[in-house]
Amino acid sequence: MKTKKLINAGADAVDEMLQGVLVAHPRHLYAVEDVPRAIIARNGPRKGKVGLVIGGGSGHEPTFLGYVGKGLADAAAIGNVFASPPPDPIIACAKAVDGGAGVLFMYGNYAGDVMNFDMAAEMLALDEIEVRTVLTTDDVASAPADQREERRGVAGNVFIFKAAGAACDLLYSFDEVERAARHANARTYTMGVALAPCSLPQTLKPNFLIGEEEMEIGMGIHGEPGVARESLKTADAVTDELMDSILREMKAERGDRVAVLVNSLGSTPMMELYIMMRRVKARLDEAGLVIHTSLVGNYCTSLEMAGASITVMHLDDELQRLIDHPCDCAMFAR
Amino acid sequence: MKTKKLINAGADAVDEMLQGVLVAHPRHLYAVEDVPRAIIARNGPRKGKVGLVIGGGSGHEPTFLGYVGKGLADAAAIGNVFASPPPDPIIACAKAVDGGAGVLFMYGNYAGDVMNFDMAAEMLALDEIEVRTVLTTDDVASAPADQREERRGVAGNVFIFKAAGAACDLLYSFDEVERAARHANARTYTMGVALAPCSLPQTLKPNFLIGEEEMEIGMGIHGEPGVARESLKTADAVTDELMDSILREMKAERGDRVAVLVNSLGSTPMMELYIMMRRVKARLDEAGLVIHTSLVGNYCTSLEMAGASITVMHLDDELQRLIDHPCDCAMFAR
Amino acid sequence: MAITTKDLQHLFALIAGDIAAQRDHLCELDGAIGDGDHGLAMDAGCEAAAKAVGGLDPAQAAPTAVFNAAAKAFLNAVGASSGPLYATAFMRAGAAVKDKPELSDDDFVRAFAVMAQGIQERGKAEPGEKTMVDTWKPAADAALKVRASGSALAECFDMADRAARQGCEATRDLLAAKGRASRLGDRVIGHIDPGAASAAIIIASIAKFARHRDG
Amino acid sequence: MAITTKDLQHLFALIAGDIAAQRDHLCELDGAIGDGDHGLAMDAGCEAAAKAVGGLDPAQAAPTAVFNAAAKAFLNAVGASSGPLYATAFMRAGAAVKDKPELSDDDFVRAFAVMAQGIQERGKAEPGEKTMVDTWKPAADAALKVRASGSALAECFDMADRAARQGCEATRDLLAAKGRASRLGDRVIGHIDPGAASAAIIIASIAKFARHRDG
Ligand SMILES: Nc1ncnc2c1ncn2[C@@H]1O[C@H](COP(=O)(O)OP(=O)(O)O)[C@@H](O)[C@H]1O
Ligand SMILES: Nc1ncnc2c1ncn2[C@@H]1O[C@H](COP(=O)(O)OP(=O)(O)O)[C@@H](O)[C@H]1O
Ligand SMILES: [Mg+2]
Ligand SMILES: [Mg+2]
Ligand SMILES: [Mg+2]
Ligand SMILES: [Mg+2]
Repeated sequence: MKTKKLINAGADAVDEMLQGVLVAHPRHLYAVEDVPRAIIARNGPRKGKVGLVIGGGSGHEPTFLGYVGKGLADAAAIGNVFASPPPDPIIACAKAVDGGAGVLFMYGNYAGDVMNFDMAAEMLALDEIEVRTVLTTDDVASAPADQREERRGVAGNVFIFKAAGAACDLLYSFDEVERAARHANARTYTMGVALAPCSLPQTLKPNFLIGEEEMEIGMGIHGEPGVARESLKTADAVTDELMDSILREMKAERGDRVAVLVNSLGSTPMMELYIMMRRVKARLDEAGLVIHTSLVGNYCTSLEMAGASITVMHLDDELQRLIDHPCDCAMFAR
Repeated sequence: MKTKKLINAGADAVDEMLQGVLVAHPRHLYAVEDVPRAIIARNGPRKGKVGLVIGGGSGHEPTFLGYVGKGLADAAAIGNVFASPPPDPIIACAKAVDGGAGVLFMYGNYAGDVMNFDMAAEMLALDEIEVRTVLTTDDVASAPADQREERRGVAGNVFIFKAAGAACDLLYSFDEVERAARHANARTYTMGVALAPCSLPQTLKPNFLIGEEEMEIGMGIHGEPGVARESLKTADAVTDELMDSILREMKAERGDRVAVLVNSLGSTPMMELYIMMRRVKARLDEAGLVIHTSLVGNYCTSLEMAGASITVMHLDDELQRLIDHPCDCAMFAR
Repeated sequence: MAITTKDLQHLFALIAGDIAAQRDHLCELDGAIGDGDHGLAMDAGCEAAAKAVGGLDPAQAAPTAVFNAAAKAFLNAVGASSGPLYATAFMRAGAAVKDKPELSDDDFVRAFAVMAQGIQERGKAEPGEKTMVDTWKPAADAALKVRASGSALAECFDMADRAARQGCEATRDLLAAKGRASRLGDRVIGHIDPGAASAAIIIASIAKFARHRDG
Repeated sequence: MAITTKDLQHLFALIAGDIAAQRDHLCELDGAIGDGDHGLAMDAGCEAAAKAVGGLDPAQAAPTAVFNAAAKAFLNAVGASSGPLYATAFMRAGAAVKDKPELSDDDFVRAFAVMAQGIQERGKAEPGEKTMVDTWKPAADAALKVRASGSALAECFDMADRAARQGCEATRDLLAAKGRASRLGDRVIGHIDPGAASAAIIIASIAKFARHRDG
């Protein structure tokens, strides 16, 4: 049985999507000439500002291209579905946003992305464009706490990119941008649960199998297996399980502020996300933590996968300022 | 086989969702005391302004409660999943937003909603609150053009509410608000296609059956059957079929401007919506029509139904101004 | 033997039980030509009505209060199409038996008939438009007619039940002119209207109630 | 008989065909412990490489140009993990045969060996970490060793093929230390690494190519 999708040829899906994005958001986005996978913010890059290039595989929309815009990322390099972009569009992005103050690469920590972005950085060095890299590693499920740098980057990207983009927009120095970006990443924690798979446009076949009554805790946003397969529980019990892991690591003190993201992996509707949000709030109340801002919806998806993730960013004064900083992206404005 | 959902008891889903909405968006929304299904904008209602009350069944999020806020609707009355709210929360909404200039009810044209909102209006008349009603009827598939007033209201709600809410915010008189709302509705056209059903939280069973290679053209946003069941086609062919119906009715002239919404019914991901958007643009170009603004994403859903709808609002100077008017809602800001 | 508040409490409990048993079946019928929730609406409404009615003190509450409590509870639990239709039905029944401490058989048949009328007026539907009116109207007509000929309550509602079932069954061949199904043209042919089906269940419950009383 | 640009064009076409035939199988392997796209990546990459290489004029393009064209095309078509790994492999091969108008058997074996080395360096992976290195490294070692003992090309790659298949099969019992699978702990035990499997297909294609030339 094939998954039904509103696509043309599966192999054309990513390029046709990008064409649709550009015609829908001409005031926000354009593509580098002859490099259709390099998507640039019309009003973001400018002289003296650190340029922020994000990127990764397609299929996570609105991540990554939805976060390109004034006050957030300056460009996104777009790969095939669930596949890192190759160096060429990354290089084109970096050149388009370079304002002479350095270019920061930020992306989720996956072997493929690291290799491609590193190759791009090596080639940019030949052109004397200084590139630094901050990997996002917010997925609590993907490695123990003492191997934080081994973790995957998932929905926490939204807050981490947002903080770094604000630092760039505020004309922080390259050193300061990098520090703020690492700081944002270090204080961001995500745990997810998947209920049903998605299908790649080229295969139209579910990318993993899961039982009718099962859920997968800690599943990756490309359907990579998680930490445990359990039988499906109530929304409150699932939320507790995710929040337990997050709170255990976060080590916040009563009175601390947080930013919260309850994110759909694709087909889980807002009704379910808000039911989870209600429980997140109860758990945060119990821990004496204050929600400064919250996002609920489709922010970092895996095509039509069913499931949700919870992200908590442990704010301090600086992160709060950066998260509150205005941004104006095609798919995200504050 | 049961659909997996992140819920607690199915019967509690709507109320728990609303609790989650309120804790996520305390700066935007509150519920009338003791009437949890009456959701009010913190900064919307004010003296001398026509109050705009929208509403309908749950399961369409961010419709309706996501469009409550300054510059858009003042309140939403929320029903059970796919069921009109009863008169009580409608009455509570009207009382909360009444600024002495009249209260406008706007909602999709469904028998249940009409009966409940009419009952509410009758009871409000006893309290000398003047209520008028403008039904949305944008679903081209649901009745022939000469029975426009019989049609259902679907995703076009977003633009129609937006225009009416802007008229209220601009302190149009009651007559003028009503006129603008009818005008907005009359120039808005939606056609949708469904690929897979959703399941109500209380039953967890698919609410309709559809073949593995089939699609349903013109399906309603509650899963009501549409105008034709066909075999699934490419995104371009489907988009053409929807756009043909819309363009045929719209009778626009070359150079006219439009607002476009490519909307997911729930689980259809942004990748597919943007692939459709690309074709929408090609068809509008062909017809010489100019996209003034476009929205692509989850705007009026049917839980996790798979499929999409296309809405085109045929702008004139007034509608363009109203659509461009700023708004600040929990789930929608311009 | 007059019908008391206590009897009406039993009646509402009986209806709630019978509807609950058919909840999924009613959802299936609604899934075919509507939005699949009619069983949920009727179940929630009848349960809320039975609960509200059951909470009344029979020593204090007259039949009119029973019907009014049922109306309010049903409406607030449901909304949807069925909410205003049944709430109006119950309110009309309440108005028809105002000031009566208990109901004669005539009173009861009249209350039944005004329920049908209330539904018809609220929904502005005529028989033949594939709605619950196709069940309620012939049932009410039958009850009134049989009662006018002097028959006992059980017989009145036996005939009402029969007419209801026929009316319901006949919706299968009708085009729909009201409600969600009205947009479907001839795709509704072959499907019973869900509201007509739940109405037939309720009327069957009333017939059971009447039989039990007379028997 | 030396290996010409034309021969290499045939080789890349052969590889692309063999990988295409296993596309879905490779996706399935990746679905178990990765993100399910390895077949798509390898198919797209090998097809792009074969097409770019096939477009070269054999009269103008030396073997180094073949490998460089393959590297570029593979990388840009794929990205992912496989893109940089195979692009680096092909670039190293291109560098190793720089200035040669055609390749001797020694040249070819050396090119093969530096491909394996390039993959290892780009991925910073050691054998035993459940990656394609577990296929490439033993295969390259075998080819070099057999060639040093003076055997013909066909025999070198027969042994390389055998070592590749063994290396690939052995990933089944390994924990993963690199790539997506490295986060899964012992849930990867029992599953072959998809990159190791595609590497074994490519090396089998090369063995076929060598057999065909010598035979
Ligand atoms: N105008 C009307 N008059 C009488 N009955 C109606 C009318 N509109 C709908 N109905 C009845 O309501 C039933 C559907 O009820 P329900 O499923 O509870 O509400 P909804 O349509 O809001 O989901 C229909 O089957 C029909 O019998
Ligand atoms: N650091 C690495 N060194 C060598 N091989 C690697 C490394 N990381 C991943 N691989 C190989 O890449 C394969 C996955 O490739 P592919 O599915 O195309 O990319 P992605 O993981 O980006 O989806 C793995 O099976 C493994 O063999
Ligand atoms: Mg991948
Ligand atoms: Mg309904
Ligand atoms: Mg219904
Ligand atoms: Mg992969």
